[in-house]
Amino acid sequence: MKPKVAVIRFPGSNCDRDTVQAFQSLGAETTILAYDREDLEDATHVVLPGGFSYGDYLRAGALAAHAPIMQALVDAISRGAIEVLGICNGFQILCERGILPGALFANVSGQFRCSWEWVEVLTPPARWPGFRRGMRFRLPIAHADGAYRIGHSDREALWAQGSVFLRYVDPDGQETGEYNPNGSWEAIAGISEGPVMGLMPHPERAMQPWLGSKDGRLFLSLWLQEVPQ
Amino acid sequence: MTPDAVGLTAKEAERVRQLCGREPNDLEWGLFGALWSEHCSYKSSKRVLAWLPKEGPQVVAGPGGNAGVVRLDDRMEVAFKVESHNHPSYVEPVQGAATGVGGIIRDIVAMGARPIALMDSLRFGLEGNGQRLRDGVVAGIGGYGNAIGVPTVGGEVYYGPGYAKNPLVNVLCVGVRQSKDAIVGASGARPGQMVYLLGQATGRDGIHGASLLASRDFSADDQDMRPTVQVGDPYTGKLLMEATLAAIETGGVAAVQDLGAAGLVSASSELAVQSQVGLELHLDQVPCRESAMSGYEIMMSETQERMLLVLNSAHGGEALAAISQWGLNATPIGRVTASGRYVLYFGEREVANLEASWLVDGCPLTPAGKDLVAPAFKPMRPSPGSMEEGVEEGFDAGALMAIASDPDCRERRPIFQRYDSMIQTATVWGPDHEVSVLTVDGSPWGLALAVSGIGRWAAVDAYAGGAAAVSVVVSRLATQGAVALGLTDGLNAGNPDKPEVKQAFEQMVLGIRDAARALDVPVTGGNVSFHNETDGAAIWPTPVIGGVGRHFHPTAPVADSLNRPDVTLLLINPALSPSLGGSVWERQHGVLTAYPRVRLSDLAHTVTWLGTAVSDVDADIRAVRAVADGGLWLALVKMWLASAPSVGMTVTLEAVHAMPRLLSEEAGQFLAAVATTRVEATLLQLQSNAIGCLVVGQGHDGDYLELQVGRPSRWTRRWSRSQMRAAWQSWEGDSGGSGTP
Amino acid sequence: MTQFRLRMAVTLKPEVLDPAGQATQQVVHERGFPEVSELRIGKVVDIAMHAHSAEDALAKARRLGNEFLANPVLERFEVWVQSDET
Amino acid sequence: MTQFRLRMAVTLKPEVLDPAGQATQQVVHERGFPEVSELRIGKVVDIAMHAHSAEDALAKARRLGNEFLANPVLERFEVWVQSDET
Ligand SMILES: Nc1ncnc2c1ncn2[C@@H]1O[C@H](COP(=O)(O)OP(=O)(O)O)[C@@H](O)[C@H]1O
Ligand SMILES: [Mg+2]
Repeated sequence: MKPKVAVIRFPGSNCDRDTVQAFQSLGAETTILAYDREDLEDATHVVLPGGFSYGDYLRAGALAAHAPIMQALVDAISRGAIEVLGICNGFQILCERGILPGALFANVSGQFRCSWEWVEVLTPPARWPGFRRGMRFRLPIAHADGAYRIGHSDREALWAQGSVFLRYVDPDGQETGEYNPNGSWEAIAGISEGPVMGLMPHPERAMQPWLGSKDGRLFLSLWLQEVPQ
Repeated sequence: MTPDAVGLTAKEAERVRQLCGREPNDLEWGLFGALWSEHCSYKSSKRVLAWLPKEGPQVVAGPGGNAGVVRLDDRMEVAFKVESHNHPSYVEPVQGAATGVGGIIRDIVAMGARPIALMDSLRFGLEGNGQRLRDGVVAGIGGYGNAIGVPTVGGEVYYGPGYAKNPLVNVLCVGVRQSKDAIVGASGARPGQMVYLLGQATGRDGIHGASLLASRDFSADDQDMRPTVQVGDPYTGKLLMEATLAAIETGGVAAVQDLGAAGLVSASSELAVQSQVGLELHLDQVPCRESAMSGYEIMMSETQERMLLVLNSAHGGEALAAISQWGLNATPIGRVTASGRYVLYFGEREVANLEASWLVDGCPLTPAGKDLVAPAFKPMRPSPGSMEEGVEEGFDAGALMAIASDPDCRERRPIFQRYDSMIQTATVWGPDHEVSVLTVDGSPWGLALAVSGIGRWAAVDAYAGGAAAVSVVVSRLATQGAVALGLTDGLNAGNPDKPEVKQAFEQMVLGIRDAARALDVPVTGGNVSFHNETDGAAIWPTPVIGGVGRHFHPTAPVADSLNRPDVTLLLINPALSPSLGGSVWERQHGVLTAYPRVRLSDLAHTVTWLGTAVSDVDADIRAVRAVADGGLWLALVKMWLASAPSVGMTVTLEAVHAMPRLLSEEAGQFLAAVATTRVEATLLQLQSNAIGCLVVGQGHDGDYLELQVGRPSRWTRRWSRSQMRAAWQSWEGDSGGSGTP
Repeated sequence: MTQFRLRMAVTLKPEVLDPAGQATQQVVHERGFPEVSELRIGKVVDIAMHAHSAEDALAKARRLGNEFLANPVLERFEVWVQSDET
Repeated sequence: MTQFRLRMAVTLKPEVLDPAGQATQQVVHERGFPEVSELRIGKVVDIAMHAHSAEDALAKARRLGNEFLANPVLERFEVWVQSDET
């Protein structure tokens, strides 16, 4: 079945257009869904894009987590009927809703940070076998609240279930284990559980060599499980 | 209410009475006070600004509207303007800067253009609370720009003593729109149409912000005059931007005007004048955030995130529907009339009845100087102990490193890393370059953007500083082979009632005029900020110039660094007798002398030649940079540090005037790295175009920068990459990275 | 119905690291407040709400805290009535 | 000396726009809490400090509020003692 990608637009989303463009450039049929819908139309793949939903007021993603469409998303996930990707603010929304474990808190610097980073696949998600352990992507981050945190009691489960998908690695490609652009626990950049994946970096911004990297093409293709073009 | 309570002079009050033919009521006095303030009326600058060239075949809209518009190609147009938010940023740096960003974005949106880029030009003091102010301002700009989703693709920051109590926050916004027959702006309103207010509910925010705060000098006892600070709300700003653009898209919008300084009175009266219509507004219908707001407060409020729309009858309904899609309401607050009168009602009661043109154009303007020629260049006594006087030859390695690590020169990563520079996925070159390069959806061409305005250069000779700012901007665009389409100028100065400030202002504008003419670029809009003066101490006149260029190959910018060492380093159009006037070096040594006059016709020549040379497929020119602050030296350092680790450089200079040669900041010079095999051809080309050139060095494959002075070399000095990087990134040593980048 | 004004303090759980609080504490410690041995930063939410009784208002506010205002992974909250007006 | 635990609420002045509170109020209003008629968000700072007396601690905390924790242009603060331990 050809994938049908739906990008959810919350009030204050601002990477929605970039994300639509990125998927369209991969040849995927892509539409925008409004946050106040109560269904997902016939989407096979749902993307929660980056941005500042509701201004990121209160906490990043907290208010969008209650949008009407989120119930439809929860239902579709439990039916196994959908694949979900949360990018940046989308990742924050998924955590706030409890769809992914943990929470994204203010960067330890207390500052927004926009920079190119290297991330590496730590645990390949069962659902997306194309991501192989040790695979590296050069992707930008742009966030103020990207420090991944999780309660003590849930940490073991996170490892045990193979949810630790992506981590930041040193810009020189050396795995020193010390490099950490935002103070995430274990330098975590992305989590995946079942059909849901969330990450802070922006693959949709890395689609062309002249923008700094085209690793985002490979990343999104693997998520779509389509042959990259 | 007395006229002087609203900031009017006795003479102005008399003029008001004359226009009205009666004694205005309190509300009316208030309206005049706001619109005849310096900030809104441009009374001290209008006649001077008229000197600037504003025409060109590419100009769609010049000064007068919310932003200038130039044509990129047959389909796409570019709207751009610089705006200052200096006074509010001093009072409250985070919100002051944030609301400045919001304001300039709304100006672009009001032209029917989608904002695609921001640039910021900042000035702070080095001592005292400079760092606190800078951190707040950067947080504010990032906080707003990042959230609304417009990338900040570049900017600049400089330091100087006068900015300590008068920080400058100038922001440039660039937007694009499709060429349409009907240009949206404030001029399309027709009688019978309805007037709507869109966005945030009106509160008592910023009442008198423009009329009193920004139109007077600061002094210690201004505390209680401070209005309720406006707070930026990028979330509502985003919805407002999208809703306005969507409404315009429907064809239902006849006129649009953003609410900024002096809020509703300014927006509505300007719209009335531009459309040559009358207006009838019902103040009690304005949605308010606070209870019991008076008509006066409603008219003067500077609550952010509001737009005034006039809808036409044919598609107005569609426009309203588009607006509600974005979760906002448009509230009808009045209608357009044929009477030409500007009438305000509160309930049934008529509370003001004027002509809008009295408010907008009635204020008596200060005459401009008649002297329309450049003031003579006054060579200054050389700086005490300067190389020009004593040290005729040789060089001082310590001084060079002090330049590389100077707060005016060092790397800006700690600042620009706090800005999202990549959103909208069009940023090919962002803030780590001196010229930004963007692709434009819907055009094979892209944009080159640059901003520059060094107050130090205008400190002694404002004419020279104005001309230099334009020269640097056009030079930077030229390094990309881009055609400069238009300029916007943010003019910052002290109290215009002081003769020396007025004179410097006029000379600064003359410098801008002469450079813009010589380089054949129109000035399509800008901003004036006077009264950057606290307790009698004023800033250096500071001309912030922004430039927009048509880039013919935006996905392949002309490099500003090297990945191969087989190059020869050229200084193109070198200074004839290099001067340290106005340089960082002088500021470090506590003396400022006059900045050199840019040789405008030589520069125009060089720019034309570069335009073809850099796009030459033979790629004779492997990398090029415009010389500005820090001189040739800083250009070399930046080119080298950005180059691949396998590239080293050896710079060779004559012993005579070696230091001025390295450190002169005369604009219009270019550092170019040319493939060594092609150097002869390039030199011939330059010669036949009568463009001066010096061979200043060679690339090599050692990972160091070497300076050799004298032929044969009498002094040499070598720096490793890590040494140089440590100097240029000297903010890294500061605690928590919050030093002085 | 009465209008109640409630105040909620949303704070990080004690075991959760508070980098902002730490940084602030360090600054104030260095700049003239050596006696400050701990400083943690949270949110305060002031709420006005119509309800039949204080208990009723508090119960609603608690639901609000659980569902919206606090992130259960890392935060906890307390809520109290500040005043009531009929 | 006694260790005092103080709490400070730093809130926006009532006339200052609170975008965060506004947006939050709108969402909670729509999503199950129509009775919430106002919601404003500020900071809460929990401070532990050694002092000779509660008055002494409060006085220090007020200085702390004025100099560091509240922005006088936009905010005001209240501070109170939560507990003391010897
Ligand atoms: N220095 C300047 N150079 C050219 N045009 C200017 C300059 N300053 C102001 N203008 C023009 O005057 C008009 C009014 O400016 P301003 O009041 O700042 O507009 P707005 O209120 O929309 O920000 C604008 O069209 C602006 O472009
Ligand atoms: Mg305007």
